[in-house]
Amino acid sequence: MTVAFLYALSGVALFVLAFHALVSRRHLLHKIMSVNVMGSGVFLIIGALARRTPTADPDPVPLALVITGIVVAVAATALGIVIMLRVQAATGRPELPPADRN
Amino acid sequence: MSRAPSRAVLWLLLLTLGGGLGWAVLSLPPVAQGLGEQVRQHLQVSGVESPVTAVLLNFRGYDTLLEIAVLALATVAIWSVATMPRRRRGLAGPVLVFFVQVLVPFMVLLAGYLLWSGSHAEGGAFQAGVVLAAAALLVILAGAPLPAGAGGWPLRVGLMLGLLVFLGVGVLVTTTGRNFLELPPAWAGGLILMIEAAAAISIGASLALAFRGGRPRNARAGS
Amino acid sequence: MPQPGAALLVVAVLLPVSASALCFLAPRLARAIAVVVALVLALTVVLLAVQLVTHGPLEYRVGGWGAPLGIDLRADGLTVFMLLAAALTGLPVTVYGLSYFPASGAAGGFWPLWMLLWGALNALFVAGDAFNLYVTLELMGLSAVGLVALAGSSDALGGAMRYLLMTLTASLIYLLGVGLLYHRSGTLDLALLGTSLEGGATTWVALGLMSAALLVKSALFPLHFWLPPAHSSAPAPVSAVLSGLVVKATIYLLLRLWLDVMPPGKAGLGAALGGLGAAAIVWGSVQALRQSELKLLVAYSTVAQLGYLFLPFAIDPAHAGVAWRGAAYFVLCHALAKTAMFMTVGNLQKLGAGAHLGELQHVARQFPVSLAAFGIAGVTIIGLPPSGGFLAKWLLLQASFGAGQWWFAVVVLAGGLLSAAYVFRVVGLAFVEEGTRARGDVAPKGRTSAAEWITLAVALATVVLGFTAPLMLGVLDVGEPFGQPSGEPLSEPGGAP
Amino acid sequence: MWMLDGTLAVSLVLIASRALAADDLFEAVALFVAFGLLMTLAWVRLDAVDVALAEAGIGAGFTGALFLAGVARLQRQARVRRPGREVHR
Repeated sequence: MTVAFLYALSGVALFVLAFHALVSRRHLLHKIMSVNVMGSGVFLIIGALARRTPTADPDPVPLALVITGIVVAVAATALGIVIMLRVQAATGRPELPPADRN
Repeated sequence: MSRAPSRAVLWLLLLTLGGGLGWAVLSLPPVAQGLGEQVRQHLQVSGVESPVTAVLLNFRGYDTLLEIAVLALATVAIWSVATMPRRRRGLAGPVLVFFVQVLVPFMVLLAGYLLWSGSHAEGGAFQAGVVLAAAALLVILAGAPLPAGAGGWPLRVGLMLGLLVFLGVGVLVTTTGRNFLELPPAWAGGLILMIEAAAAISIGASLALAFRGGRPRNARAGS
Repeated sequence: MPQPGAALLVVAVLLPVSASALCFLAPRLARAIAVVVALVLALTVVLLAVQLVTHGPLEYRVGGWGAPLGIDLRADGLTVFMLLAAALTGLPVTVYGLSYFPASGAAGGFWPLWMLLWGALNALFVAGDAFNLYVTLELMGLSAVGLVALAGSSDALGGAMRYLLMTLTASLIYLLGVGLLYHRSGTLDLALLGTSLEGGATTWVALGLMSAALLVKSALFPLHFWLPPAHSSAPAPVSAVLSGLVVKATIYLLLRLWLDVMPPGKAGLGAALGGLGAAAIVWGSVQALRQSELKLLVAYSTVAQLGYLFLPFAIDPAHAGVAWRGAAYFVLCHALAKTAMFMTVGNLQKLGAGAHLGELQHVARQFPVSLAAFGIAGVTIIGLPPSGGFLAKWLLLQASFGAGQWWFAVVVLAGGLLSAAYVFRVVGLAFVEEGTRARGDVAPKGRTSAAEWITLAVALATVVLGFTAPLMLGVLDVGEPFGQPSGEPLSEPGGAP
Repeated sequence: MWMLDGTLAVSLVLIASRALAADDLFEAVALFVAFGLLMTLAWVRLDAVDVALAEAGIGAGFTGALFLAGVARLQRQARVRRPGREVHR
């Protein structure tokens, strides 16, 4: 096993861990943070596997994809935090309202 | 996410997910070429020397254009969801003011360096944009009020500059019979630097404003 | 040699994206910009359809590099059909928005967000690159979240938050699949993936992740948990776009992966999707019948109607082509019908009538035009002649008889009956005249507003679609998106389904 | 170097799990920033310096700052809020 696979597996663990936290944590800040960690896991898998080239330089295409992904993630996080604050202001709780309204 | 499934189902799902992903990753061949070779072959005509920058701003520039649209979108959405909470007071103190006076010009210089560096080594628009945003944050933390008219068009133009310049360059090259975003090799370096400079300003502005959490109170509500 | 007219593909993306920036820069002009751009965009799509019919499938190399290094845009009949569906829905929604949203106020955010959402939809339809699709998915999801939150109520904010977490998670899962596919095959281009991709663990895990992500985004039962809260709490024009277009965009993408990328050996997956689609039709319709709020009823109806779009996955491949043509036509008809229904709800709310089913009495006398629109749209949802919905379901039935899969026909017919039940429930209540008025302060009948006439026009369009099928299906068949010669002419529907 | 990479790969997962399990929000944010810095190190180890710069600036730095501001505002809102009144618009 090479370094690429080591970090890729670390990314898999991050992804699964964050998915668990996303489902089980109730506070919206935890949920938004879970999505961020999940993103880091995905980026680590994609970026680490780019290191499997025969030369010393990693494949630049996946790295460019990861940079794009990181910027999209911060944009989404900023929006998420603003909506979280408004949810708390409107309902008094920084949590998702119950799903069943019917 | 909502209806908490029973623990057993959740753990089964997680085990399947982890196991499947691990299996998928380990089934990949240990050595793969990817598109690295193709990128290297076309690097000379891309206008930059850094492969990652070449992919981001030239080969897959369309992705980056849409990504800058995502950043602009986040600002538009935040402005339509919330107004800036009122600041009670800044953290102004002599030490912070001193830091701001010394650090901010230095950070602007650093952003410029990162932009320039992105063409041949590590760096580029996003990194430079973050440094600009950090400089703006320091100013905000020091309690400086937003300049009068900050919600007006200068700020709006700054936020959209990256998207507009990127779109403009892409459309402009079509007048020479090229496809959208097909940068002429002789001009590619300069055009990319221009796009990155505009993008860095927009990224800096978007991030700094995102930190403030809403549209400026003096901005017209219709964002 | 670039194809003439292929540049229209990139125009269909750039036009709304730049319009969004302009709407943000000049909020006072936003409404005018949006209307002009909507008109030009509709014209662009019509020109694109003409180009397609005369020249065949189109391809455009953004940046001039070409796949695999660059990003290609592609359009066959299905692509242009979806662009047309977006334009036919988007144009009336834009005009309706003029009267729905006040000229000033926080709702001004509608214009840049809606333009960006339209741009994202078009970008998704024309994309030929798996990662480019990820960016369009994020663009689409985040603008939709912003639009839902626009309503500002605590329901809308909760719905937007749930939507945001769903869309981000699903996008990341999709991206993970794309990354694995790239590392497996060395390309992100869908067409190249389709020719070079071999089976094996990585491929199937990657395609499984991408499919699962798209199923969540498409709200296929039982993954629809996020849809009713978001779609029922958003402003009415937004609900129309979300129900009419956004959920279908991800089904379109799933279909693209299914037809163009997935290697053989997927019959089991197809059967599962068809089964879930059938369950969605029954379960969603029953839920719609149980609702007491009009907007939730319409939202659950969407959950049910989306089920039809998954049935063809389970059809014997030899006959699936006909089923897919029916499903595509269904997308168009349902988009317009749902738009008319959500607009009706918006009209009633604006004019002070309750959105609660119990308050619907006397509504028919006060708002005859809106109610007529709801009824006409209902005809398409049920699938009665002469609507476009009838034709779509006719094609689905034809495929099921051709393939000898009778259960499929039973589900289609049962879905029609159930939807008839909830449509007639609404229309019936609205016509109730006797009984005590629930509220004495309901406004008396005034002049019919422009918004009501737009609603009626959209509803009537679903009927027109019943007669324009040969033309529309002619566009759809260019390039044989469903992978088999569609030589047999469209057989005329003979009797009631 | 295997020791370093192995330790880094494991600590990434450990610190992320601590961050997501922390009930105190400030503690969670601090751990998240530390996680971002470890991610930066991992990118350096993978010879992806561009990504490392983006991760340090955006992932750890800016996202961390956004979370911190978010937590501060959550707590301020919780103190100020009276039932039935919107504070934030």
